[in-house]
Amino acid sequence: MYGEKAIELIHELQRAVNGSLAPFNEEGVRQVLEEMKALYDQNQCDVEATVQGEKDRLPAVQFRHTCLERNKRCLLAYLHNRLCMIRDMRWEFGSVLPAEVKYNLSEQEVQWFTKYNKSLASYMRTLGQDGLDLTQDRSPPKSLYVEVRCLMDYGEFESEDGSSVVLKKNSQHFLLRSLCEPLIRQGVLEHIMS
Amino acid sequence: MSEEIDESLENEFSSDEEEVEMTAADVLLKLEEAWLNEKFAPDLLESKVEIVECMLEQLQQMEENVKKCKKGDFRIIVHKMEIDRIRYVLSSYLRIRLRKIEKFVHHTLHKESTRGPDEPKMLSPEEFTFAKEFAESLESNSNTVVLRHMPPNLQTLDKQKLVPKPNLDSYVFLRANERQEQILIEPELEDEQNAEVVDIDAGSQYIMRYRPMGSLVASGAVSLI
Amino acid sequence: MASPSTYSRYSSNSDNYYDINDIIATHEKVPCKVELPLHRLGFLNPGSDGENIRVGTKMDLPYWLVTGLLGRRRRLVSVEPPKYFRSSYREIMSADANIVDLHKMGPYYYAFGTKILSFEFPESEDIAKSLIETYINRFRKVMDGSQNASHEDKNRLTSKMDETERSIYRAGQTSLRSFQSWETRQITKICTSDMVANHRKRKRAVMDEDDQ
Amino acid sequence: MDPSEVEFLAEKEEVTIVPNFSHDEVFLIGGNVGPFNPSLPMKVPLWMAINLKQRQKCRIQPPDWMLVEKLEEVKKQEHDSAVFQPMVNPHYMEVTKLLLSHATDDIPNADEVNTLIKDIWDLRMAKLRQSIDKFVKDQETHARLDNLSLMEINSVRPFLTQALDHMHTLRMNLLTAGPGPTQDS
Repeated sequence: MYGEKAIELIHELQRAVNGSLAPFNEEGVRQVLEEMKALYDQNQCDVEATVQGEKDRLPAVQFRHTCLERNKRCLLAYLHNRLCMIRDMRWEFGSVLPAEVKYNLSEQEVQWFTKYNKSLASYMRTLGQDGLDLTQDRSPPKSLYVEVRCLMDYGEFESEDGSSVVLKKNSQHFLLRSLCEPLIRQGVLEHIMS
Repeated sequence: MSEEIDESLENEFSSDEEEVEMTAADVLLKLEEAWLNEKFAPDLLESKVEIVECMLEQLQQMEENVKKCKKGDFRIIVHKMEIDRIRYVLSSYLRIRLRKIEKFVHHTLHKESTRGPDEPKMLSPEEFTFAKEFAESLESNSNTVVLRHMPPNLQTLDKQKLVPKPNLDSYVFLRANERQEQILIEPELEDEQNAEVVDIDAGSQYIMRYRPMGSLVASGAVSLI
Repeated sequence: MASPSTYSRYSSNSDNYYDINDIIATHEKVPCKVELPLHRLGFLNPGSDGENIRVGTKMDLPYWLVTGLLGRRRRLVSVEPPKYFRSSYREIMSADANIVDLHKMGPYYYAFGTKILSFEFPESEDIAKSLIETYINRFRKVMDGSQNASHEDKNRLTSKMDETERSIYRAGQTSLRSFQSWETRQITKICTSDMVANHRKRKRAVMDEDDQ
Repeated sequence: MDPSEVEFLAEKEEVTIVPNFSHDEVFLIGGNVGPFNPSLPMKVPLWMAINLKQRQKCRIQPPDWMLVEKLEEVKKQEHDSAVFQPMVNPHYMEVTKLLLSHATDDIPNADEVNTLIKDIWDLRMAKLRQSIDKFVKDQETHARLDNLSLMEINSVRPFLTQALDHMHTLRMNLLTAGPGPTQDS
């Protein structure tokens, strides 16, 4: 039945849970486009036949046109919703996607991600004299300083008064919250409850 | 403490709408109200670019003041905490706007293009640039990946009909800043008996659909909570 | 950019071309009767032998297809309300809506019910009434379920809910959990972002497989 | 919004502290604070009070409503009335949580206060669910909720707004007996 491959793409999206993106279904998209081409070609000859005087072709033309619209909607929704998830990833993973996640993106999606990165960065640079990183300060600030433990060797880290701290695995530090938040979000540091 | 933080922050800020001088504290209150309104309104509200710019300036100034303080000065931590709090409100406010711009990008750009010269702008110039780039990137992705491979009569996208729009009938909580009279709650119900007219007292709190209250939120008569 | 699963404040899902739930809801089948001979569409009806489908044949077709076949100029088919929206089921609903398994009746009961009204059945008015009464009568159970904190079997609670009810239920559960974690002071702990955490778990899982 | 954001707003409430140090006025963007004089009570925003307490620079005086007798009376009124009573403070839940987490030693009968506040909260939340169910059953389109605190509103917000949004869609069906054809046609 027409439209089956298209709805399969949508079910695939629905199965993705909290941002885990499946690989781009190149084959599925290709098959839907092929189905559309076949439907369009058949419609062309039925329209041609009707012009020649055939009378019983119009129901099929109407049917195929409906299937074409359906396939188009599913394809565009498949692309659009994947871009929604890739957009969310920028805000969760940061401007560089981990390799395994990036592996699931199509080439065009990677290009889109780079474009999004660039326009987001240039927008944020316009905020105030030296820009405002909107991907930080994601929850209301609590006490100014927090105690953290390193989950891995990270090396030099410059604290707010210019002095630098060496972050070795399992070492513990008392750092300015707003400076170490990004490292906590990335899983480099762990916030130890006071 | 060798240097005092000399100039007080009572610097005068005059915004063009009303001529009254607004203190930094007033601007901060306005920013917080704009933040909550934006957070709860389903649609994108007017740009408060002057308030944002003023606050960014204040933060910049305060951060410089704090750098002048000597290590261990009592005020460093207090100023830094306030700076963190204000920066949180600012970035949360701008994030919420950005998300709405992205979610309704074609709708927003269309609405902005139909606004009169005297009408207040929805987008700041920088937001407008971001929105255009974002809309363009969506379109080029759809075009390159699927649309150009489709039969000729299907290759265009009717942008106005098919694009996501904010749900203006969403329910919101609000508080009236001033008394409002004769507010129509269900304007689009033709049968009269369902169309309710309500008087709202100052300070009262309500839950109702956003649509009838949208203009009152914009004018500041009510605030979303 | 709403991620697919969250309820978003689009102007009601059916208007949103990209909404996954709307696309899936419109895939649901609708009972039709052929009004004009459907030449060369025999494959649509597995029962029919020849190339065409005779007038009067009854078939179940997806909602999205039926709206196309009903096109402006010529109505190729006529439509009847799907089984679960007919008077017999409507009576069950008004008797005791709470015991009914709405998920079995097509997970998008309210959304699909709203959609089929566009076919303007003679009993569209009654269907619309039944939909809202069912929603209201089941509301208390959905609300109480969403506010209960006990970890007893959650899907026993939600198994009979349709997708709209489950979405509301989830909204209640999420705000309950975030209130509880606020109350027990988890909030000051800044955590690794969920995505990073999930991604790390999956990575570890992959590595475990490699080790075997 | 997240409860931590409601708490963030609550931290702007003023509380009385008794500093143990002296310092002249501090010029904040949000307004001036101080001067600070040892053992002279003064008002500061809650977020600052908590920070100063953490740094052992002050004692916090409990708000006048944070007393066992007062809260028992409030609890009784709430229990005896079907209607929401005006609250002792618009942020009573958050202020109590913050003070009992960071300044327990400054709050007499801290445990009892905590239990009373929780009881009052539970009473009001049960009342809130009751009125929501009635609101939906009567198919109301708006409701006045003057005495509800922001944290109470916030705890039902996602559930209630979404439920009412869907109800609005179903109610629109009664009028138009079905929306126009959808995107596919």
